[in-house]
Amino acid sequence: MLTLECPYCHVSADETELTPGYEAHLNRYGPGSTDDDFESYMFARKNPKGVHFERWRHAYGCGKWFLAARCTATLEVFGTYPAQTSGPPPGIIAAIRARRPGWTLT
Amino acid sequence: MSTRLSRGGRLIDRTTAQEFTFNGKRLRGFQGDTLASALLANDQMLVGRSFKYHRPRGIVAAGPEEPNALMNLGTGDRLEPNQRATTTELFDGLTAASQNHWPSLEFDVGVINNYAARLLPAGFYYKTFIHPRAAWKHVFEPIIRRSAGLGKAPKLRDADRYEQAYAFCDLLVVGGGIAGLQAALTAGRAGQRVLLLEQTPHLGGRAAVDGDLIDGQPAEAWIKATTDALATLDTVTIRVRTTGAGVYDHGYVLADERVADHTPGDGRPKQRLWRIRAARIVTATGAIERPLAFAGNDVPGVMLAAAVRDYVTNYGVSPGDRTVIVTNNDDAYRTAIALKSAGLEVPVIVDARTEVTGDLPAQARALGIRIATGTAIAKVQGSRRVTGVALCLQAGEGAVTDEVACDAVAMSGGWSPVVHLWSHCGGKLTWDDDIAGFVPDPARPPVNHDGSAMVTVAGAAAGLFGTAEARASGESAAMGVGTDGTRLAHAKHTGNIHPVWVMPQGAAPRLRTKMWLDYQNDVKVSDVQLAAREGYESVEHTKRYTTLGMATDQGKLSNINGLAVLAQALNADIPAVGTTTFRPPYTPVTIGTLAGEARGDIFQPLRKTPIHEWHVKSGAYFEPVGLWRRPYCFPRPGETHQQAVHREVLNTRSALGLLDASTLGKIVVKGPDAGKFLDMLYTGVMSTLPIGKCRYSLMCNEQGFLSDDGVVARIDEDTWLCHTTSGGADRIHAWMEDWLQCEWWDWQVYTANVTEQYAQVAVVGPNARNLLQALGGMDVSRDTLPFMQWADGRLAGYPVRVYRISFSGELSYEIAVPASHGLAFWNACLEAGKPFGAMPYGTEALHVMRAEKGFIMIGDETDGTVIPQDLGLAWAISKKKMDYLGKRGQERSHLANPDRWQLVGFETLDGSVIPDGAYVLEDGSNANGQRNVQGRVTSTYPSPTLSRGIAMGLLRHGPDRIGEVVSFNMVGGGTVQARVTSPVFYDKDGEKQNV
Amino acid sequence: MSEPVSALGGVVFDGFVKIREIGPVGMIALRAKGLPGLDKAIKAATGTKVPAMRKIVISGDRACGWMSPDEYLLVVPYAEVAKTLAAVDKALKGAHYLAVDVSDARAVFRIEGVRSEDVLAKLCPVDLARLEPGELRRTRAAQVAAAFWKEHDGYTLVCFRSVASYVMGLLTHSAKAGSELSPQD
Amino acid sequence: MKRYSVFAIAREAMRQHMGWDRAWASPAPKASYDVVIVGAGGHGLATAYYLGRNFGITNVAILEKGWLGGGNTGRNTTIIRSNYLQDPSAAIYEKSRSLYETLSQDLNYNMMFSPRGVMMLAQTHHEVRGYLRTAHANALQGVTTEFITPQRVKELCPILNIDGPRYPVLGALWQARGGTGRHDAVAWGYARACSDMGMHIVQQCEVTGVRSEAGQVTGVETTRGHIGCKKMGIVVAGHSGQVAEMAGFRLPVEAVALQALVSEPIKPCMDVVVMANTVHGYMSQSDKGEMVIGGGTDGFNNYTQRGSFHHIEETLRALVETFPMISRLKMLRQWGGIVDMTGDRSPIISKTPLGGCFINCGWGTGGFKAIPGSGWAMAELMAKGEPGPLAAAFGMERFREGRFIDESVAAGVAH
Ligand SMILES: Cc1cc2nc3c(=O)[nH]c(=O)nc-3n(C[C@H](O)[C@H](O)[C@H](O)COP(=O)(O)OP(=O)(O)OC[C@H]3O[C@@H](n4cnc5c(N)ncnc54)[C@H](O)[C@@H]3O)c2cc1C
Ligand SMILES: NC(=O)c1ccc[n+]([C@@H]2O[C@H](COP(=O)([O-])OP(=O)(O)OC[C@H]3O[C@@H](n4cnc5c(N)ncnc54)[C@H](O)[C@@H]3O)[C@@H](O)[C@H]2O)c1
Ligand SMILES: Cc1cc2nc3c(=O)[nH]c(=O)nc-3n(C[C@H](O)[C@H](O)[C@H](O)COP(=O)(O)O)c2cc1C
Ligand SMILES: [Zn+2]
Repeated sequence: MLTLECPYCHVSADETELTPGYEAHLNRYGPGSTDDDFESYMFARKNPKGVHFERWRHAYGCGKWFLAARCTATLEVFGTYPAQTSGPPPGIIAAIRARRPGWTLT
Repeated sequence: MSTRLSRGGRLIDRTTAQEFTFNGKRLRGFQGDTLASALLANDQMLVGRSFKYHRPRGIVAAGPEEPNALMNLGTGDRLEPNQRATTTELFDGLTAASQNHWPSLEFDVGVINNYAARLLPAGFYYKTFIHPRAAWKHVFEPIIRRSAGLGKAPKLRDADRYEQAYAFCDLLVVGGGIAGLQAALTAGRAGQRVLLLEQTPHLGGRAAVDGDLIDGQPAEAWIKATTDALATLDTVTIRVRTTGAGVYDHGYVLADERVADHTPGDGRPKQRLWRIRAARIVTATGAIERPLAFAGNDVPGVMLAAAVRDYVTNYGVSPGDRTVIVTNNDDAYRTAIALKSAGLEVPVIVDARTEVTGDLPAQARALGIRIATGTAIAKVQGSRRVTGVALCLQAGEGAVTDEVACDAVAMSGGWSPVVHLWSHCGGKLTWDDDIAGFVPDPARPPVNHDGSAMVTVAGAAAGLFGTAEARASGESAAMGVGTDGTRLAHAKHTGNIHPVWVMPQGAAPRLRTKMWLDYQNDVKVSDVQLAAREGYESVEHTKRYTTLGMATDQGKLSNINGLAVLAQALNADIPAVGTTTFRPPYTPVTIGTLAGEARGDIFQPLRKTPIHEWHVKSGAYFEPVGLWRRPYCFPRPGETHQQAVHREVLNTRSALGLLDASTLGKIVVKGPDAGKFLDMLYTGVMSTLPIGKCRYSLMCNEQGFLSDDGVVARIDEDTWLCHTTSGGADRIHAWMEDWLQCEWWDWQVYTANVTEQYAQVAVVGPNARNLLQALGGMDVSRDTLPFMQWADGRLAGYPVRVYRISFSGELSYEIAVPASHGLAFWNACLEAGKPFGAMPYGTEALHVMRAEKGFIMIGDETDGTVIPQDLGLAWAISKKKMDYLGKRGQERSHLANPDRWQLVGFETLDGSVIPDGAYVLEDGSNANGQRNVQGRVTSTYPSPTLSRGIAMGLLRHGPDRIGEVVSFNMVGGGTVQARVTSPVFYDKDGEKQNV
Repeated sequence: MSEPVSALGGVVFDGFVKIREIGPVGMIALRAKGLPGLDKAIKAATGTKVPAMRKIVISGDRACGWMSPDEYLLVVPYAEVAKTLAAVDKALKGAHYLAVDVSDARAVFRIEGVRSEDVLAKLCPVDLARLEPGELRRTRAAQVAAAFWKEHDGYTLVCFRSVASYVMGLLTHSAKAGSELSPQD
Repeated sequence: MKRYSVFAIAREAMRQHMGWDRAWASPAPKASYDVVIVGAGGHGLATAYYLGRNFGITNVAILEKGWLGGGNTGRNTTIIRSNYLQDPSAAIYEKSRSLYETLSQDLNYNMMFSPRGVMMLAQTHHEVRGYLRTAHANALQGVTTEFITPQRVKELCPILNIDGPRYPVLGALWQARGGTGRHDAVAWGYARACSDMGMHIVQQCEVTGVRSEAGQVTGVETTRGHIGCKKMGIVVAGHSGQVAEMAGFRLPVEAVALQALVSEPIKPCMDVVVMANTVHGYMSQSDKGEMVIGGGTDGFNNYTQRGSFHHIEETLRALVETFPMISRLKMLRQWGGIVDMTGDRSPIISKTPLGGCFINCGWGTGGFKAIPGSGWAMAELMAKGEPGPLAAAFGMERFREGRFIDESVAAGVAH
């Protein structure tokens, strides 16, 4: 039963106040894109056992989508940040490295 | 015999007697008794039958670890099977009945399994009942199933109510013994918000019974002082009768509070489920005594040593007059001493250890109790209750050296720390030789959301069995510091245990088949050894092969002994074999409690339109649409639903129909980039829609599949109002926000879901305009308000927005009015509509009429695999646009394939109605021998207007095959012939809606 | 034209606390972010300042609540909604914002009595003891969305109109006499 | 190896059951095998079994990181049915179901296939239409199902509350030859048969890497050293993403937790399996008497075998409404498993970008019923290098082509 802090209203929200949205930082591939690119966008999901970046919506709260860095093996949360970012911010990466020395962003 | 002593019993109030019945017998106990202590007080030794062999079963324990004393508690709508007598507080009028026997507890035919026991070793059923094949289903399984289960299945709806509550704290302490109380006190004094849970009605745990001294003062006194001190701290909350049931990720803890179990029917909730978020958790859950594995250790009258003294000290009940103690550690001597001081006989203490030192044994000797060292029980005599024990050498194979008459046996194989809650969320264990048990490994705790240790363990739960250590560890745990038992050996109270896993050590097979590990599931030492021999070597295999530890006590008594026996059989050491997984709940939780308040009217939210109550009064037959309820039709007395639907359709087409369309989704989209945004969202172009006009359009998901449709109205320069399907409003609004927040966050667009702000009434039929004119206030003439336009104004004084749109093919207006006026407006329409034949209609009439017009319905024509192109809706897809959601998905080979099934109409040759879900047959069958098909029906109705069956469906190359006759399959066999037609059956040129 | 009616016509339940459905209450959803005229608009609408994150500022029969970084809830007398909307439009003319009347899309309840917290604690995953003064908390009440804030000797709770009778059912169940959350002794 | 029978038991009883053989051997791994199967769950073991039985390939190792059958095969609610909507699904699930009918005899191990009947309740008109569609499809697929009336539903399952009020039962899709089986026994029976054919089941042996030369698999790295192979089958369910990554490709799969629970055992009161998809819950009663209950999955990636508790609550709410009598039973134990969910919720039985490497995954919440059929099809794919008719539609290229096999269109949860 997760708790995640919403980076918009700073409520530390119960999992039941949130709706999950799977992998974060996807690039949308539209008309004209190659089959490979489209497949990677639609289906070929990152599914790591370890650090994972994912989308959540504070659906029963401020209604905002945000992103979380979470370990899928321990459910530790390294941090949450607004959805309007195209990649994990340095602060988050630092927080991850602090607890997962040697971890690198792939 | 077991009986009530003339004095003693710290928990009972002898001045308030309570009447109860057991198997119909009327018995008496006292306020403060448990059902178990009251039964023992009435010499009710035999309390049940075991699962597999139907062996006689007696009470073994005094707490939640009890495997035998399970009762059908209560009757009728308050019947509760498998209720544990040892944790059931006695109340006046309680009725209990024993389980799993026929015809009676004393005489149970099931016991033949016992005589056949040799033929029924662990896993015997995997090896037999194989032939003849049919016999399993028809003969063997029915027999096995009939003998399955323990308690009675309730028949009636539960009479009680339940509820749930959330709690938050800095520190959650589970367990109200010395360690727990100390932890709470320390944290409370440090100003932390503390919640302490105790499963029993009493604080203090074992100490009070064991009569320890706690820094100088008697346990009882220390407990009183401590609870008083806690009472003065307003940041500390203590909840008794509340079991910590499960520990989950991120400090989430479930607790089960028994509010009215002991006062049934007093109107309070029977139980309350606590959902707790704790920053940190201390488990001070104590330890559970282990049985010893000797032949006949399951005969009623054989009990845990600590339980025996619990009954004597807490309830003034003696399980026997002559009690033999059998042990491998000092702690059991407390029982001998307690019995002696209660004036009862202890013929002998059978101690497997060769030398016995320590002060408890010294005290026993001083009391003149005989101690037989290096000795074991060879066999317990008696079948329905203990009559004596045969002794032998622990080192030997069981040759009897002596026999002792007795009517009870108190056994102690040592103590197993209650590590369940530590383990639920991944806490790891280490083996502690000093106490011969698993203890939490502070180095490998369950982790919290921030990676820190979520749980700390204190007291006996950490293998720290002395009160001094209990307090010390409670104190440090409160500060989040775990005490590593294994590294504190010198100071540690171990009871000088010498591990004994089978008794006697060299017991012959004959004896091992009589040594019970799991009393309830009838798992014996020989079964575990068989599993090991057969290669079920993983402890998880052994568990599943023998069912060891799978009973309602979840192996609280049996697991450690069981895996020790397994380890010996594999000659591995115990830690290497490891434990099975600890799963919640710690003790079983009533399902009603977990369902909480959500039953009956508040089982789920039921969404109601402002007109809902009118529908109810008018006898509407409802259908669920998402969480909404919508009238399916309004049957009149004597009418079938279908007749009602026909009437509603014909009346609407010929005169005037009113539909409550309030559930339609309404989303306002506004901003400089709103047009551009809607162009991406819909397949059509919205940015060019003139102000005041409406346009029907489609939405697809990124796969390209059709997900919703609706009419969009342009309100002003930068505002649009999007209608969605009834089910779709929230989904589509979330979908819009998703794209705006996560993909196009630099676009200037705001959305608002105003679905519930308005009641929406569809006024449909030739008389629609007449009605609006009768209401008065707006010019709704053909020229001022032509088809696919909207206008704001007032009708009969109500502020309205009128959309001139049609989903039925008739002249029709959809009128949005503020919800707070919805019902009044609806009534006004009915009133003013009388002269025009106004009649309400439901969703089914709506469906029929749209089908007659060949309009698609999301969820009927679409099923998540259909694209607009399949439905002849290419016209609603803009060719000009570079991109829209789903466009790329639709470029994929399978979606672009010209052979896809496409929308057409079907008319049966005989006028009948094609069955729902029928497929269009094609010759031959595929490589898997399945009949080939080339299409299917998607909507099929008897058309009242055309008085014949009409249908829409998908057919390969359908539009090119108009006129062709195809056949549909029928489940019963046979086929229906139908001609392929245009999907538009009625008013093909759309004149009626344009008048 | 008829009088506007609230979702449940003002039902009342007396348990260990009192539950009342009130309204109709005027409510406007205002979506805007960092606009120059915003403070003026809100002042004009509710006579209050712009609330801080998760706060609601109350002045008499009007209030302004922070709903999200770009959304405010304007509470005004029901009859004043149209006027208020006009005022907002005037103040924010030309800017990018959205103001809509949602009065009829909501149901409003009062939970009154010393143990009001107990009722909310049964329905909402919220640490009520840590609720800040003047906090507007958006959350879940059992299976539906809700928002509440402390006011007088109790709480005001807002939910969607269509689920008003469900929420009344929840509140009634939770406020039943005898089910207070006080610990057993 | 000694055959199991009632006579064998009688004989053994005479000597305190001292003479039974091991059900399977625990050999140390050889340096290499013709075929390495990764994952000793039901699907991996069945694949190995049919490789031997149907194609005479027996130089096979099945590598298991934990204990055999300890994955989802050992933790599922054992519903067996084949009343699926789409042709490819119906074909493989029905093949599987029919293999289950005789599996106890084939394996000489009683896995207690119990065709007690599975009913899927229709509680909305939309669901009625969905199941009628399935019934028509099944009629053409050779799958025997029938849409039954509420009265019949009540006869078959008296403890069901068919009158709502919230969701009255409008009918049900009934498969009389669907049912349950003893999940552990399926794994154990296949393991015993594989071991009997001389195959090596190596437990406590985790695959940590995949070796290849020139785009062809040559072996695997394991916690017990390198093991060479000519062909490799990845059959690891929840961990498919991991092992695929080792083999150098990415799958359209997410690993999420799915939970189940059992009540305390009570006397038999329910002879059929009931699935109520509108409210999301399903229930059956095991031969031991406990109610076996399952519901929906979590919505986030998770490898912990622990789900979020609110799903348990949601499931139990639904079932108390559907079966009011369970309210006073108690939840005895709850647990979770890691299921592999694909883009269309249907499985993948496929060649992969790596030569000689094949994958079988994506059974998600519903693959126990598929174990024999999936093993059969996977064995054919691995033996011939090309999919047979059963596997043909389940290739992993279908996603980029948009050739979904979407079952959700008919029923909600697909166990
Ligand atoms: C709670 C629950 C309920 C379910 N209910 C049903 C139901 O009612 N009906 C139904 O049909 N299906 C059901 N399912 C689904 C079903 O259990 C699975 O689809 C099926 O068991 C998958 O079998 P498998 O052999 O593919 O996977 P598993 O049984 O999980 O086997 C995979 C094995 O691979 C091993 N492994 C993983 N990684 C490695 C590695 N690197 N090296 C070596 N070994 C590895 C694992 O340890 C595991 O033993 C349910 C699942 C769950 C979790
Ligand atoms: N000499 C020995 O061998 C030995 C062995 C074990 C215990 N002890 C005695 O145990 C005491 C140690 O004190 P302690 O506090 O650590 O243990 P304790 O057994 O005295 O107290 C544990 C308390 O936790 C409660 N509890 C257990 N599980 C719970 C749950 N899931 N939810 C709620 N409550 C739960 C129990 O009802 C009990 O009241 C000392 O008195 C010591 O003498 C001695
Ligand atoms: C069909 C089925 C029936 C079960 N019945 C019981 C049971 O009667 N008692 C029990 O303790 N566990 C029972 N379990 C749960 C298992 O003990 C175990 O929790 C599950 O297999 C998951 O394994 P794990 O908990 O070791 O991870 C059952 C599991 C299944 C799949
Ligand atoms: Zn938020």
